[in-house]
Amino acid sequence: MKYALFLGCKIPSALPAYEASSRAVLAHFGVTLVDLEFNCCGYPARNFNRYAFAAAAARNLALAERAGLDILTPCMCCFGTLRHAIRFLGEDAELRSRVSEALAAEGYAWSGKTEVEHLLTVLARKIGVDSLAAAVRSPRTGLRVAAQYGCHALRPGNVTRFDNPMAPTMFETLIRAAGATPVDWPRRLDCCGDPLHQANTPLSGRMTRAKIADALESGAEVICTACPHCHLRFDAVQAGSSDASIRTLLYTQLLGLAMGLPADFLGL
Amino acid sequence: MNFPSIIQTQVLIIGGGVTGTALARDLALRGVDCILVEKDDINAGASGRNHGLLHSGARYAAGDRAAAMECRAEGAILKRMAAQTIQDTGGYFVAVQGDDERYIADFSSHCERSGISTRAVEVAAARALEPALSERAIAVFEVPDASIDPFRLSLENMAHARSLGARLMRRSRVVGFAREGRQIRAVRVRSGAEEVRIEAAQVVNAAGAWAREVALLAGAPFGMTYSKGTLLVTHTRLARRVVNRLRPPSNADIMMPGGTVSIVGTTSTRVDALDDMHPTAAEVDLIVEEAARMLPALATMRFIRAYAGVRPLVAAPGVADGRTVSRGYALFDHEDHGLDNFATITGGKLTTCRLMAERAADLVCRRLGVTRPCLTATMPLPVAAECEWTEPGRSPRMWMRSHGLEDTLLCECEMVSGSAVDAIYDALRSAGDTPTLTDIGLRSRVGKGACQGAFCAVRTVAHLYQRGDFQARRGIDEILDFFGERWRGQRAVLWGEQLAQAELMEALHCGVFGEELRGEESRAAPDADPAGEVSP
Amino acid sequence: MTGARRDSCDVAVIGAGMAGMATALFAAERGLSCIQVGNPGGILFASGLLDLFGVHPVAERRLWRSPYAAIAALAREQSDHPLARIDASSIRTAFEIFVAALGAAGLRYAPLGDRNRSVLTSIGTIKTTFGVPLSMVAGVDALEARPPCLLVDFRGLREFNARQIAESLGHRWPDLRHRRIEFPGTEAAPELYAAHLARALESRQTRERTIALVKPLLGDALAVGFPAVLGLARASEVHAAFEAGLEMPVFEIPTMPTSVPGLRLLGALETAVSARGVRRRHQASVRALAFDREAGTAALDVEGVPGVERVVARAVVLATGRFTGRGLTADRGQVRESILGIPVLQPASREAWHQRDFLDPSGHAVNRAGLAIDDAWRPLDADGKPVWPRLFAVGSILAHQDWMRSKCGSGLAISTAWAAMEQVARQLRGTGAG
Amino acid sequence: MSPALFQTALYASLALCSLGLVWRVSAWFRVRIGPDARTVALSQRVAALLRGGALALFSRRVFQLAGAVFLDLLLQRRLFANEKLRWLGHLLILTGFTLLLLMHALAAIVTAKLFQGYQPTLDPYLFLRNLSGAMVITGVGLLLFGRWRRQTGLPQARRPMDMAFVALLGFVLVSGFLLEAHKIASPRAFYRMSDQFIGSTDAGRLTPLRAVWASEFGVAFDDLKLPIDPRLLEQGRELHRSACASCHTKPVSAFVSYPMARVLAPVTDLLDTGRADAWLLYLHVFACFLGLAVLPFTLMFHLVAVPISLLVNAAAPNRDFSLAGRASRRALALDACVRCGICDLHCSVAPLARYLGNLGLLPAHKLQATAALAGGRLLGCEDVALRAADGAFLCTDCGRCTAHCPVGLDLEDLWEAGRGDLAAAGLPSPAQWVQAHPALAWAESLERGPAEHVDSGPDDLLAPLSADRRSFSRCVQCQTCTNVCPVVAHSMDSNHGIDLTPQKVMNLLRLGLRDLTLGSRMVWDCATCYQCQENCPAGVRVADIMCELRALGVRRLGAVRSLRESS
Repeated sequence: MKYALFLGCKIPSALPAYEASSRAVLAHFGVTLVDLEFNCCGYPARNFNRYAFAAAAARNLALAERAGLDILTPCMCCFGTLRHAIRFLGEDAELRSRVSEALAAEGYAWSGKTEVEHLLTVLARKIGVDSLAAAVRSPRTGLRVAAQYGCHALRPGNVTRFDNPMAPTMFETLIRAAGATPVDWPRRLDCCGDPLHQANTPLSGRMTRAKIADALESGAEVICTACPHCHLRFDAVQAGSSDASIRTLLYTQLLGLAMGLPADFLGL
Repeated sequence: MNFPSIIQTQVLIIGGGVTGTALARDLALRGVDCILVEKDDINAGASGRNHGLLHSGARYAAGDRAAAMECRAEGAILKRMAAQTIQDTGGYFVAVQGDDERYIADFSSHCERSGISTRAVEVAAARALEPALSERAIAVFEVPDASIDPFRLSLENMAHARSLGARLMRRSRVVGFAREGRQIRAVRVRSGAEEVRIEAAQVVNAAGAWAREVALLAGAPFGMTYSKGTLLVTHTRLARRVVNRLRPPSNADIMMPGGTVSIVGTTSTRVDALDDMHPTAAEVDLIVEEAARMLPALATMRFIRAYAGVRPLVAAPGVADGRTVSRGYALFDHEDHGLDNFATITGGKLTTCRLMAERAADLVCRRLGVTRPCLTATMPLPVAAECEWTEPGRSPRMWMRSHGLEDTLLCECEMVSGSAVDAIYDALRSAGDTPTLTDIGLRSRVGKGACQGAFCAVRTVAHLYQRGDFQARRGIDEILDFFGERWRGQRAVLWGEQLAQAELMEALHCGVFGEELRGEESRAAPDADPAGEVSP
Repeated sequence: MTGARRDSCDVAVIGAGMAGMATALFAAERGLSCIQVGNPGGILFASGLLDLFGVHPVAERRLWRSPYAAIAALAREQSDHPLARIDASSIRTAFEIFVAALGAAGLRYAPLGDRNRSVLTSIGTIKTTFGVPLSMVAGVDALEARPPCLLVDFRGLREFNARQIAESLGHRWPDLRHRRIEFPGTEAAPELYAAHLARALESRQTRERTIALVKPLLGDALAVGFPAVLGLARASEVHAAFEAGLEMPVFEIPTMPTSVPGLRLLGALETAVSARGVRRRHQASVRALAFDREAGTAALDVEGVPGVERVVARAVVLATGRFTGRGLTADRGQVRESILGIPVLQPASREAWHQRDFLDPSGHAVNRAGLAIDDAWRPLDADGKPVWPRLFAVGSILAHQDWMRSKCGSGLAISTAWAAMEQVARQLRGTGAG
Repeated sequence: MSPALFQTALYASLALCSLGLVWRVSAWFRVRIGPDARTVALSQRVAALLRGGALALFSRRVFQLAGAVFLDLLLQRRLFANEKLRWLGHLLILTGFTLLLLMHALAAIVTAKLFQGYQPTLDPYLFLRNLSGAMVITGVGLLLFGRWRRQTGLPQARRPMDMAFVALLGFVLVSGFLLEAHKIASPRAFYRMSDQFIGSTDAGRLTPLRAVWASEFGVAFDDLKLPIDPRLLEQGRELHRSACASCHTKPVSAFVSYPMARVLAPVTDLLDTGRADAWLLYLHVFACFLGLAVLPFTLMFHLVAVPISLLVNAAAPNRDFSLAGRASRRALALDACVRCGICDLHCSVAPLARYLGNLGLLPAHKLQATAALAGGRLLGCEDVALRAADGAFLCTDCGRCTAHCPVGLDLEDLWEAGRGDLAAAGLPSPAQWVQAHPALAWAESLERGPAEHVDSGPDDLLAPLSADRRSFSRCVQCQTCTNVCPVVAHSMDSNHGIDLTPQKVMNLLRLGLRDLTLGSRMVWDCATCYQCQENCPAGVRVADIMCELRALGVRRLGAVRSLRESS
């Protein structure tokens, strides 16, 4: 298995542990990751200009296509954005032609071949839960873990094709593979608040805190994430608060620990 | 309502349509005491069932020059005197391939002769401004058409009249006249279970399509034909301007932008009976197919409602089709019927309602010896706060301006707030009335949006219970009455998305809440036969 | 790299309303692999109450205490009604399995029994129904015994007014009282939404504050009714906490859609089918359906974004519903079946679709339009033959029923899904699988 | 050249340069970037520097500092990691220029003291001078070539002064070489020297020497008879050895100016007549003085700023700065940026700059805008300011600019500070400036505003769903979208009430009242969690429409917004 690794903007600068742990875990399963210099997935431009957003996303897809690779991203926001762009380009001929023009001006082209995968979809579907479980050396038995499904990967399901958007099971299955116990928490599919962090900080904070409180009330010891935005938001809100707090752990860290990978490989 | 059994007044007006209410105001402004009796509610007849078009007159320029000039003059007066009820949208006359070339060629000169300004517009330019126009359009003229809100006009006319001392009796039907010689001594009016006698010096019959029936009761028969006209309301607004078909008056040749929706029509069918006026599927199909030639989007548009009104046409012998009968009005003094204090004003058009009222008032005043002149052409109609809510697109703004903890939306489709309902309810209430949900619907956009009442009726009723206005089991009855009224307009447009909407309404109100079974619940009492059918 | 996406299964279920979910659930229970296509649809508009059969004949508005006796009467008098084709034991089994699956997904119902029950609604009517969520059972009991009872509502919840219910029932239940309270922490919100309150009550703190507000208002009440907002994913827990906190029976009253019980039902059903491995395709529709008669398979082109997914199935169940579910579409001329254009039994013209009176006791003719089927639940073509040997139809798309007036929506969905799935399994066994 | 004039010019330019340096360096303590920087007094910033410097010098960090001097400053490893060609060019310029400065310009002070018998016309000095000059010219050429080669289609940030200074530098070098070449070829210089050292200007007596200097030293005598008699040459060499050789080696080693002298030979006489040696010298020297005088105000100030910036970084690893330190560091960064544009190359939103047609997104341009804002020049130009603000708020803080910056600037810190300043100047992010007014006020100002806005494209490309009635004609008013909306849910428990709900937004669109939605809280607070869209039973793409409305809002409300109003 070989993918172009799309780290997005957040991971290298703010959460290098996610990159490290993803590389460590994927390497174990023989996944080769190729580094291309991608640009921003396009998400911020959605609020400015649909065309700019689609073109920025398409440029990434074109870069991957030129390298003959599908994209793997550990970021749910980038994942959803790229998938959205594929949708918009697919349904709007005028948009597509304008984007093609822009790409052509830089010598790029995207024919629609690039597939976009999230780290979790690769782990669960391409590598397979059984292979993951087989690699586990020190299962995290008894660890009660709340799975944080990120909105942008989960919904809309017809665009992201991540899991059943109403009743997903993938993340819990992956947590079980690491030997831990997934916790059922009512707000597991809620927004973490990160998209509103800049636009409306108090509202964003209320959303994050509601999730943390819910995870705690549901008996979780850890919120497990697979998106830098969700992860950093939980950490940031808890950093400045005296409320009860909960540990956050990236899924790759959870799995890596269970696989017996050294902590410093996992950015821990 | 609790009226004394005998009421006295100078003038009794029968009929609360655009003419009757304008007449009440006209008389009140001349210092004449009057009572208006209305068997149903304001504008319940044709006054509330038309396009809401303030004619420039161009429609009649070719066939009826007098009517055209009258429209032009009256339109200009209303634009000044009742500006709040009018949106000066402007209008297009549009011909499409296959339309009569001669008519197109002569159109502007006909208009010119009636003093109506027209301007030829390049078809491409017109389509740039109104993208909904058909690409098969071949000629476009601009005319000074406008849209007018007949409900607001009548409600404000009546509100002003009342502020000057006029009285309104809604849901009061004239059931008989007491004649004495050449005089009508009293008019018997049934209001609910009660009957009252109204003694008036003069009686004016402004009952619109019902004018003939009323006159018959008074023993003053005259000939009249009825022309049923059906119109459709779209889910979204289609164009900025009025769009008329550039051809001799025919079916479905006017599309009116009515605030947030568009109104398309009309048909013209000779009918004999007046009540139970339902738009039929055939009429609706005719409008959709014909109007789509001018505005193709109509073929796939979601319609939320159809309604049918009856044009009262004073009969010319031997004419069958209502459309060729004059749209002019008729004022009868009934003196040849042996009556000196009875008059009938009927026919006419929305655009000329003020003029009709003026003429009737002139007659009445002459008979009463009142010499004060008519003021309605020179005195602007005052705005009445409780009458503002009929205008589509107004309530969202009003709510966004006012909204706070105490003002929630009751109707989501048209965004009507609790404060609007309160204003309407309290205004009716302060006049001694018992307002119903249907009354509120007539005076606002409640129930007029996509859901046709399925959601807003429930919220409005809950709101009125909370205010203490509704008691006991009245709420459910009101909801069902309201649905019944709304259903009349929905039934003929139920296909596509609006059929899904109607199905949802029935699923909720019948499927989930079982409202059609009200009163039956006791029959399923727990002590009924457990083995089988619930015994009555 | 993206190719044309493909997938295959034993049974493809088209539709995700009550009938579609029941079909997918029963298919999975039988061990058949299943792909299900469709929007949340009708379940959102559900009340959480499971009707079986309540009114027959519709025109007489006759209510029945025993749904099974009513169905027996139906079978005698109107044998083409879909429910008349199913025996009582199948219906019982279907309901038991369905309700058990909901319970396992966290939505618990009272034991079903044999009788219809009467439930108070938010609009002040009394609804006859069959399956009642545990959170509403105390209301059934209270309505029977009519003890002093308090109804609570929340300022801002526009569709639910306790005063209205108390006024509407005052003539029969004089000790029904009402109080309005401010939902904790909603001081700035002019309008409230049931689902938001339900989720807020899942936090212990909000729950306790609410209980503390209600407790002083109880007076002589022996039961308390609330709008159906007592928790969403944690409904049982929230309800139990209210009963413990208020020390008396607490019941929910179903509200206007989209209601919390509807969202609960949707959540529970999605969880149930997801847990059973049903592959769901949300916000998707079937653009084309073709049959390979030689291979004995059907090919569904599922409209996704972008492009189309080809699903190959050995059997297909149409559970696409009526107009709201878009299984049927109507233009000005006629009613059509949306995917294949299967002939729809319907009135001759649009003028005859609806009565002039909305509440006409006989109901509207268009609501009895639908697909004709054979004994094996297979829709029939113009020649009266099955469209395809393994194409089945269930739920409200079937002709000869008016679920809204008969109060048999869930009953129709669950029972026909069960009955059809028996036929599906039989047919698939016949071809060497299942 | 008169020494007095030379001295005066030198001291004047030195004085100007020193004043300039003082002014520029003081800016590092004066200029305030970022709202937090406003809270720090000048004295605190100076104190922070002294404290930091002392801490670094008198601790183990001194080794890191030394390492930084060697690796970052001398070897320029950050640049090496980014662009080899540019590194090479830069190293050539740095080395060549340093050599020229020390060994040529300051020859009297440096070279003559270090090397006995130093004469500029002797090898290796002659060769080395040419080599140094050639290095500088090659280096500049490489930099210009590199800049040309990586044309991205986007203009690179630069100031007019930058190019002017490069031109001046070129002029100094070219004039220097020309002067040297002319001196080599000049018969006039030959006669002046022979007069001085041989005591004769008699052509006949000097004939043998002339023959040698013509054939071996490139002097272009116009009256020399050719071919030259070898005996004459022999004679001349004798004379040369006695009179000239101690100061002159053969100019062939001047591998730049000697060929130039050969080329100039035909016009040498003319140049001599025109006293070219004098005015070339003037030009060369005064160009140098001019360069010196304006140096603090040109790109060359980076010669001062970059080393200090690198040392400051080394002194405080892990970017561990006090607020006062950060404040000074931001100001320093404005000077240390050499506008190399490497950040632009790696910027992850650079493609957006192209697609949006807004260069304000690019880091190097952003830095200029930041400097302009700090200098109070940005707000004067509303257009530029608005674009700068748009750009600033599209930055994703990916940190690639910082990671690649060859001079190690902490650009992310600058961007954050810059956004703070923009917000304080009335240019906050769209989400914030839109929400400064209620939706109704925006709608009303749209009505009052110009009917047709200057648009970059039609609405239907920007917002195709919200412009199409079919997008919401299926809505059945069930409120599911609102019921599942977390933003509405979380807006009921405080003073952050929401103005509209998703359903109301959809209804306003259906009613044709789109302008009423563009400035609404609901639209701008939408978290795009897609619950509404996922749950909609009618398939209405609620969240997609929300995104469209924001894009439309940025454009349409932006057109009726004025800076004055929003600040």
